[in-house]
Amino acid sequence: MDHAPILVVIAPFVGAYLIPLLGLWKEKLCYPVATVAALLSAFFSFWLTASVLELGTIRYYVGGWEPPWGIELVVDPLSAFMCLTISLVSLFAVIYSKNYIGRELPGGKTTSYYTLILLLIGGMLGAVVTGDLFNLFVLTEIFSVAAYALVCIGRKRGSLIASYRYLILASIGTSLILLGTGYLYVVTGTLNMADLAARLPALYDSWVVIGAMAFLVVGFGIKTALFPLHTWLPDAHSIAPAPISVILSALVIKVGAYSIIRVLFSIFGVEFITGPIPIASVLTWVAAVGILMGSLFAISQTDIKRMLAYSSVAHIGYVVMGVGLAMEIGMTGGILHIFNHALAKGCLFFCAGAVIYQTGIRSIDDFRGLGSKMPVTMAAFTLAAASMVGIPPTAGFMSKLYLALGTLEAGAWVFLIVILVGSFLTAVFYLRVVNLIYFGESRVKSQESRVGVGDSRLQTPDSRLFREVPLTMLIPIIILALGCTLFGIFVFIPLSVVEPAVKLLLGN
Amino acid sequence: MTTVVIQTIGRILVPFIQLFGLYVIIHGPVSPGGGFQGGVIVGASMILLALSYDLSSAEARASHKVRIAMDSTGALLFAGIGLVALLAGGFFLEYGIIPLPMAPAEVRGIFILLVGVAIGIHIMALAASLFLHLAEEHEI
Amino acid sequence: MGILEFILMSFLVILAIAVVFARDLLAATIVFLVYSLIMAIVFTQLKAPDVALTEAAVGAGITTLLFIITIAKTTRREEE
Amino acid sequence: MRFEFIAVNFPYFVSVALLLVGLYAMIVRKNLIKKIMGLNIFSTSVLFFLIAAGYKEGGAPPIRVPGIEVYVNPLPHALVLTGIVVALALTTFALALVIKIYKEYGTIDSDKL
Repeated sequence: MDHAPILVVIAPFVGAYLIPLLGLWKEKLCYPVATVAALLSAFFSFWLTASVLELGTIRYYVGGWEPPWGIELVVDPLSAFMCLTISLVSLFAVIYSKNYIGRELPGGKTTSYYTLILLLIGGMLGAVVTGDLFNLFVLTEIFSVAAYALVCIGRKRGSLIASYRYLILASIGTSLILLGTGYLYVVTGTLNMADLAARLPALYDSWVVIGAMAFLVVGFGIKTALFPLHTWLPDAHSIAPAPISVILSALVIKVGAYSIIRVLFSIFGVEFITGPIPIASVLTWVAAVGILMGSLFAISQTDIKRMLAYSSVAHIGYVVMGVGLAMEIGMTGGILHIFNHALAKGCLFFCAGAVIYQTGIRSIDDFRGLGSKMPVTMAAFTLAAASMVGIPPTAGFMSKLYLALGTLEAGAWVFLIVILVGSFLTAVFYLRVVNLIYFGESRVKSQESRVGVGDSRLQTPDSRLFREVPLTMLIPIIILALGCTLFGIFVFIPLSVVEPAVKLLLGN
Repeated sequence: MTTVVIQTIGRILVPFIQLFGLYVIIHGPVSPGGGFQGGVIVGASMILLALSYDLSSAEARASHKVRIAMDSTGALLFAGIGLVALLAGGFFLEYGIIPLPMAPAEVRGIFILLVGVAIGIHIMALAASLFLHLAEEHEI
Repeated sequence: MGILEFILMSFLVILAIAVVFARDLLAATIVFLVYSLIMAIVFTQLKAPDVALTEAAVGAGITTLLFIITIAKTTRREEE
Repeated sequence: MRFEFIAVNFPYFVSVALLLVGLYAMIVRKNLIKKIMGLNIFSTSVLFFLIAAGYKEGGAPPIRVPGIEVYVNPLPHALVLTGIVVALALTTFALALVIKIYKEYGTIDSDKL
């Protein structure tokens, strides 16, 4: 019997509850326990992916009860792919936390920080492996609550309000999800995704089913920060501590996108969403607007983390656009972009965090001349930015290529133009930063926004300030940056999981 | 002042409430209720104590550390029962399969009770913590 | 469902509106407590005793207490 | 006929009404605590909907008693229990945030923040 589906979820949760116990005894133990738990779940997700690719979809019955009574975990290639993305990026985020947290958090918060981050990871992993719509709701709620708490854990000015707004908007989302789930339950009498998929075709013209779909899509759309519903994102993502920004931007909104895919394709089925109620093409249009507006907002930002946050609004648009095309090549591009964007945005937020950690710089203008001061970090930043823009050998290019081919496959020229314009806009704001980094003149002496931390040594700028960050922070940056390039060249590695996933979703 | 009345009633009621909570936990398998509801009731008794006396007397009976320890222990006990079933060769939480020298139905009954107790410990600490944390100036 | 349930359910809506429009937050909290209790009674009438027990303990008990603490620590009046 | 339709579906109308009231409080009211009350009303309306959907006329509570054949559906009850816990967790966290916001800004009116 293969226990990987439950172990991948249980490892972070057990870690999350071990940490408070050990934290009472010795606070220093929190970090190693968190790392081991994240490492274990990364290991299990590799194991899971290997067995899914070998054996096909795995079904796991918690408690030994079969679906109508018990909870079922279903791991198909898409779930395995999400597991792998989540556990790898979050492992790096946990590793990165060690040094970063000491400076950003008020004292005594270490225990709760690591507990919450593991709950967040465990909730996301649970949400992607579950085969039950109600469990999806519960786990979404678990990781959302952890995310609200983590946004305001750093106690920066405005973080409380950002967290509160995120909470209110996202709980409207979760309540809508629960309502949609309830509607589906009332008409079908089941909550198991496979059973739902089997029973729904008979009910396609029922208004209740259509209403349920609308509620679910809007609910998960808020979680995903789909364009008109994105208003909570920029504050929350830019004010959180850097490792949390990474998890929020690279993973949390992607789990929302995953849930939309799951609901639309695995529960309602392709015929329904492209047929009488063309929700798929609505999503594509919404995503197209999101790409353009997100990029335009990002251009006007002066704070580096806010710029990255708005860029996430744009890039979730690429994912949803690929999904909305509902054709093989387009969806491959969209799902592949989940992984590529996670790598690139993770790396960018890590780099921004490293700069803030060393110098307290948040304003883009002050990035002038950092290229010679922090060469490794800035090289990684450039690589990741290239991947975001989609410059050829990088991973971002490959997913955009698939997306562009997908729009041609669907015969929708408009979206091809949107992708090109979006990439151009992305290039504008990323290349502006890269240009400042390498060709801008350093004006360290005469700037004020460095103060931030209020540290006495910041008053006297010296070379000590501008060296590379500690290794626990540098290694995640380097690995993610290398990933951005390597997975562009060896694109067949992620594709080996994505292609069977897309085939399964489209039902052929 | 009425504090004497309130305090006396509180002092008399608290043990009964806790006893009722434990009853609800232990009768979980055969009657409405279970670990969660019983845990909330026991936790509520601590809240009553904090309201009728003051925060510090409730803290003295269940301090921050004790609550955190109980909270984690309950959750880990739950996960532990699940993992034991895994080791015995079943699915996660398939406790009927654990080899104990009695009938499978009895084994299942014992473990349902144990799971209820684990959830109860977890929830009673959590319910008390929610109130006390909010009432005192603790961090989240 | 008998006439009692209809009356209770209509009460639910009235109480919810009262909660939302009460200017005094403490009053709103007390009305919310009544709302939760009536919800618990409706749950028992709908043959869900376990849910009713939980709703009474959580909705009417703990949630109300938490609201009262919060009001005690912040302000009682809703500003215009 | 029309009256019967309303009578049978009355719980659903109530739940929709509660849902709208809750949503109104969450979006229109400016007070942060009022928004959280709205959140609670919103989530109880959904839970009420689920319980009403699982109800069977003449069914017994889902506890096994010898001699009774018709039970109401127990699955929604499990869902609702979870839902109540989730709402409690959200409420607690949100209220803690409100207290901290009040300490930092001296107001809990969303217009003045």
